[in-house]
Amino acid sequence: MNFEMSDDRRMLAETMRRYLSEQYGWEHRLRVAYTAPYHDPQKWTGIAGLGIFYALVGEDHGGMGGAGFDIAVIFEEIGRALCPEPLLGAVMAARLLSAAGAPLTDLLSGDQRYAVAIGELDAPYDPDGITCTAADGGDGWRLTGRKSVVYGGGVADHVLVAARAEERLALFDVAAADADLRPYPMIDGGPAAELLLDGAKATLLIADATSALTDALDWGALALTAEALGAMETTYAMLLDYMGTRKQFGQPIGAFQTLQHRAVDLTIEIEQARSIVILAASAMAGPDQAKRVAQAKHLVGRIARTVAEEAIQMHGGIAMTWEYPVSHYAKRLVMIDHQLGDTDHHLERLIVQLQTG
Amino acid sequence: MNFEMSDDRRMLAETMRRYLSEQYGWEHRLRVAYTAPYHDPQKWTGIAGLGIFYALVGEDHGGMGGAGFDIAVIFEEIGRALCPEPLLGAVMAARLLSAAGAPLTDLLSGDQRYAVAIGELDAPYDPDGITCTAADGGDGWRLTGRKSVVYGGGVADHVLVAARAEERLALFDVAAADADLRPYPMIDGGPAAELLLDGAKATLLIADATSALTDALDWGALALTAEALGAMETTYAMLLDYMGTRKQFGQPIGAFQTLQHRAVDLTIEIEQARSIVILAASAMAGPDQAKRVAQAKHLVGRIARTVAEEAIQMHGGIAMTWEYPVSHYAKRLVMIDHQLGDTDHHLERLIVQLQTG
Amino acid sequence: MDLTYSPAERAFQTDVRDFLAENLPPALSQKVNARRELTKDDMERWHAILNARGWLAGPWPKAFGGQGWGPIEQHIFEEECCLAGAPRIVPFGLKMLGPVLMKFGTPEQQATYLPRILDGTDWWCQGYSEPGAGSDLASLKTRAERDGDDYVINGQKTWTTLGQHANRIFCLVRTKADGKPQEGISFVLVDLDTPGIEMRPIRLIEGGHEVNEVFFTDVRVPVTNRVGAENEGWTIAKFLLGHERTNIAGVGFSVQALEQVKQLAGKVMRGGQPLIQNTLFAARLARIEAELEAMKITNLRMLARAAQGDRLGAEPSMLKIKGTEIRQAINDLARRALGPAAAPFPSEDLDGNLPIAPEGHAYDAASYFNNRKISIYGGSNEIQRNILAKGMMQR
Amino acid sequence: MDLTYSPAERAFQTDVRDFLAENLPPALSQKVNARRELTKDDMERWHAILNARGWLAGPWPKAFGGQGWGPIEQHIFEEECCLAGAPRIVPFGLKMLGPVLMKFGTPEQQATYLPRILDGTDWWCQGYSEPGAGSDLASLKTRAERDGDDYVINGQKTWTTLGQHANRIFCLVRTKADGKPQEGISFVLVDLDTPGIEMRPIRLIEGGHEVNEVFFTDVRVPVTNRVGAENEGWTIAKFLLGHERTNIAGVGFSVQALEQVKQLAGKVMRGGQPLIQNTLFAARLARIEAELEAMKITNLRMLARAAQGDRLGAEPSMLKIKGTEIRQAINDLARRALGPAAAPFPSEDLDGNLPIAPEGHAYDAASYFNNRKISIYGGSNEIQRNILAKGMMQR
Repeated sequence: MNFEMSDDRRMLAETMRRYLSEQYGWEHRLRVAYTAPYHDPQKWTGIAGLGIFYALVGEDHGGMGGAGFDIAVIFEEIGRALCPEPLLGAVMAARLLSAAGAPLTDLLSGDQRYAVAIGELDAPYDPDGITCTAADGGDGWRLTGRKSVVYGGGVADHVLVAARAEERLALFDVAAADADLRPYPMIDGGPAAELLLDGAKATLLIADATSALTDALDWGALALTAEALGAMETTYAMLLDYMGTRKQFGQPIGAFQTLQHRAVDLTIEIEQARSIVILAASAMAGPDQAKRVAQAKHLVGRIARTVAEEAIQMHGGIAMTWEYPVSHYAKRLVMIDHQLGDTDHHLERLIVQLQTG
Repeated sequence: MNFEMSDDRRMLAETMRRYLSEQYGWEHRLRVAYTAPYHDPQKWTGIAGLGIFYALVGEDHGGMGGAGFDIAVIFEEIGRALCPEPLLGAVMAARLLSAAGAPLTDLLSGDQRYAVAIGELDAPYDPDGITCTAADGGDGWRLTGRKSVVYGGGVADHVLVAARAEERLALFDVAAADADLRPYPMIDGGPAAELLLDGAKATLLIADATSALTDALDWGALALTAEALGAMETTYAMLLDYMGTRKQFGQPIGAFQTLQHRAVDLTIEIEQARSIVILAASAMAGPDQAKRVAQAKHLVGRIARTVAEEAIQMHGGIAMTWEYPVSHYAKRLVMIDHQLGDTDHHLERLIVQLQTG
Repeated sequence: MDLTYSPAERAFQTDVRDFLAENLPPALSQKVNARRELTKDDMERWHAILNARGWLAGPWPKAFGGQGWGPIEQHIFEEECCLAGAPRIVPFGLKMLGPVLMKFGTPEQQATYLPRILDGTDWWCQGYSEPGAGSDLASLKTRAERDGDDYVINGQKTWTTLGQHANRIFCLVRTKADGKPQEGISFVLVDLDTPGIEMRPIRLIEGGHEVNEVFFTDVRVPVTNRVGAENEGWTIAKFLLGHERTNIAGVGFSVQALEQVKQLAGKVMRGGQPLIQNTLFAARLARIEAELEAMKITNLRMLARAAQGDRLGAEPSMLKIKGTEIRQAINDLARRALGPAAAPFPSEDLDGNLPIAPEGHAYDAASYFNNRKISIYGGSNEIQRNILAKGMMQR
Repeated sequence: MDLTYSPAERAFQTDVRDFLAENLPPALSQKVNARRELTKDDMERWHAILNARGWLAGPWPKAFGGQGWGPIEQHIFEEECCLAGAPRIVPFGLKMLGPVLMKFGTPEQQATYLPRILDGTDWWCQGYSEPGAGSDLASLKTRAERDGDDYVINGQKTWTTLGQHANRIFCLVRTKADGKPQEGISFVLVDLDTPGIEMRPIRLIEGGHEVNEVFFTDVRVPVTNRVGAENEGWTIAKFLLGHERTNIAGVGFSVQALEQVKQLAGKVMRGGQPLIQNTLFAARLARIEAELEAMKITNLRMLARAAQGDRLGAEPSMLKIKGTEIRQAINDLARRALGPAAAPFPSEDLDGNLPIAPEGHAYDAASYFNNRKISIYGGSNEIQRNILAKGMMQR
């Protein structure tokens, strides 16, 4: 039993953290997260240059990582710095391209950015409800339909799209040049896009993709829980700082017992979040992957929202302002629950497991 | 708009309160609630002698009350004193006998005690699931089956029993002398019984009783929410007292801000409970009865448990003892949710209304 | 026990409803219901419509151009306005300064300022909070030093809501440095055109501009602009804190918002069926609806007491706490119901040309974030709990 | 990062499991799992079985008859015992006085008392709390005055768990009246047969007899019965409070209890199907299960640090708070699952002759009420929050 990160992963985290703190300062982050293209292509290249993406897959696919904890340490740093770079697409695409047996060279080098488009307006979290269709009219596959809120969509070179080909759910590669992508920023910063498909050219990657998609969604969800964890820890550190310095009624607000107890409850919840992320990361690629990811995304969704709301409330007005970083951390912590299945969605997965297992 | 009780009801409450405080002191209550027959027949007669039961039904049935607020004021006093007398059966039986057009004279005078037996082990809250059967073999109706946790069952003269007669749910009167009743006390005090029916003689009261049973369950639930309200207010008053007197670390525990805020939250919740009981009482016999009762029982179920748990926790060890009344109030407040549908059961009724209405 | 309005109150309710149906411009109510920011023009337009009917200042005495509404009429009016999606009346002149002038102002001040509030000539804003003195008003530092017939004001105010639209500001300033913190405070009226005033926007969490900082550097204000006696501004501050509390529970907002969530949950699809059919979501809705129904009655109970002339003590603090918790919980549901469609940074362009959220819901997430404020401003819910605790432990 | 036990630890786990499968009497585990009160005989029987295997005092050094288990072995042992439904080891002699004597006792005291704890000759109970000094130990009032070679003890202790079975009690007493409250306290061992001692039962909320009050009137105890120096008992008290914390999260209890609730929810019928099929109930279960899974890891993380020799500061307070909240939430689920069948006052007669709850669940409601204690005793969760806050604000 050992809860310390291996030296490799500690170095990975350290590399990421140093780069983000040196190259992705708060003012920079705030500017690029809300200004088109809503991230910083140069910094993306910088991160790629550090070799970070090679940690996303295992040696058999040309990488040097690919375990749950590799994803977790990277995304914890992303969360800590509130970095808007669209790495989520890379994580999910790496799993999908691996499953397809497709080359990963351009993804791992960072030369090509990938987004993954699964959810639709009427089926945001559930591959079963996909209505986007694929047809092969003789001149190759063509996709029709709409994919909504594709994270990193507007800045991707490739979008991996889930669509129905006859009875089966298949996975396609759509080159950004062939797609009608409408980019916009997210309310918590960072790039997203609508993908409008009207007979768009596509390359078939996996003909029967249901299990690969489910797997990619799990890995994406794991990444998001780790990101939330990092963001919670930064938020909490800022809250503690503020409680120690901000005075009201002649004493630091941290002297008020009720705020003390509420802060204690937050720290306990954050420890619980850390634990469930560890558990999920350790379960990836094993038989409990689905259950542990669902537990993590469910629990972290609830805790992240609590931390966000309490951090704002306990700060008071200052945390309502754009200028003060806590407001942006709080937005990310709340909105992360809207990505790849919210706390109730994953609770339902757990309920089904309870009822059928 | 007027939120004051009418003079009649204020007198009713006052009469009840005075009688209980004079005749049903705490030591007495504690003794009779846990010693067979788990209530005090003399005091039952005493309460009847005050004419209280006449407030349970309207003039058209020989009473002089019968509105939601009549039930509410009586049961609030029962809750305040934690009185174990089995009045719940009288409330529900009064509705059922009225619906059947049967005489209420003995009920209103208190000469006969009634219990109502609807729930079964495998269908505790839901008349739909009743499996107890009724058959007319020529010598009158005979009932077979088991009714579980019949409140006041062991001390009743009559048990009104819901049973299936062919396809329909019917209501029968079973004389206690003809029934196999196995009495026991409840964990929070007061009488209950198992009713074992093995061809027991019965008189048909209502052949198609579904709506009458649903109505009686609503009235019973209203009574329980009012009882909980009274018990919460007493509990809260004892907590405030204790917070003002009990010292720890050199000051009254009520000086600790965290306990103050938690007590404030309780008082707000209790006000909310009072409001929803008022709303439900006002809606009885109207088109919103089912919805308002479900809202009240749902919300009060949740609040009562919170008040009970917080009252114990904030008192500390003393409230864990049999000797200190808060422990008994807490038990009642928690266990009241096990009668006539718990907080989730009534939430489900509300969900169905939302989804179909 | 009677939970219904009197015939006269019901008739008034019908009047208000009819008036709103005829006179509330759909362009405004759509904007309000879609939780979008209103322009200055929008707000002034609605004020003018109400003023034409004499309802802009319903609770003001008739002598000052109001209707002399009691708490129940005021409640009915506000609730109907909420349900119809009318813009909120901007409160600083009408609900705050107006009553202050009527109680503490000189006849000249009343004659000068009250009509200008009604006809829209003056847009007032509030100079109370300061950096470093949020809920702890008595510690304010902005000072006004007497110099002949003027005060010279130096300092900084913050959280000045809609100050960007205002031409005047009423301020609490320190006119005496020694003594108890509450003792040396005065209440003064300041023209925002006076040299030395700078107003800077504060951008809020969701990106909107609703509040401001105001900087005072050697700002000269005639002593005649003081309301009430010198150094006795704390009395006015306390009067104001106790005054505007009839709509403190915000029940109307919650009712309207819950109705919108219900409709939204009937449109949004999840797992092949409308979200309302999802048990977990429906449970969240049903739970909040029960709390809101209780809150309505809690609110009416306190209102009935106020209407009878009872002086409410700490009770409005309950309404504030529970009322804001319920409103925020409903905002949370709306955001939640949208799923990923809540994620885009709201923009009219996106909403109009490429709608993602169902119509009227593009700003729901922004509104959820913006409404975190309601449990902070006007005395945070923690301060309200302190107030209640004080009352409770003294019993 | 490795969440699994080492091969040696796994082998030990297997040993414990095998031992329990062979040696834990089913009559005992059924009683434990049905949450019924154990008799003195039950507890002594289990102690003797463990002692025969040398596992009664696993964490004790081998020199004193233990196994010298580290935190992980101790955790494995306790968890397996919980899962198997073994009775808890009565902690007062084995986990409290034993370690105190090893650290602070004289060789004579060690030689006299330690073997008697192991072989069951002595049943110790604890004289710490007093009426009026629950979580505030330093304010204790029971005084011991020196008279020749004796102390003469007068005062009252309370919450003395299982005192009715004990023949000895260890007490904190005041041996000096002046100075700081912590300074004048001593730790003494008292034979309960000494004249002047009266033990009275305290009946608990659910009706059980588990704790007692102990009255001391001129009780003479030889000075040699003191452990440690005079007036330095506070050091021992603090040592003890910091010592017995490996199972503070009670994860094993929770895992076992949750498993029972799952099985119960598969048996109990509601609306024509097993309760587990009810979405609202299943949601409650799934939520707690996720929290418990996280708690297991939180617990192991702290355990791993302890095993590495890290001195844990305030962290065990987290385990106490969250661990008890989860246990109580599971108890709540069990009670809830039973519906009306939770209502009867539990009795063996009813349970045996006329079962109402499913087998083994007649005491679930009583257990829910009894377990409200776990967030109160051993330093209430409020005290734990104070401890954590102190550590937190000092960072």
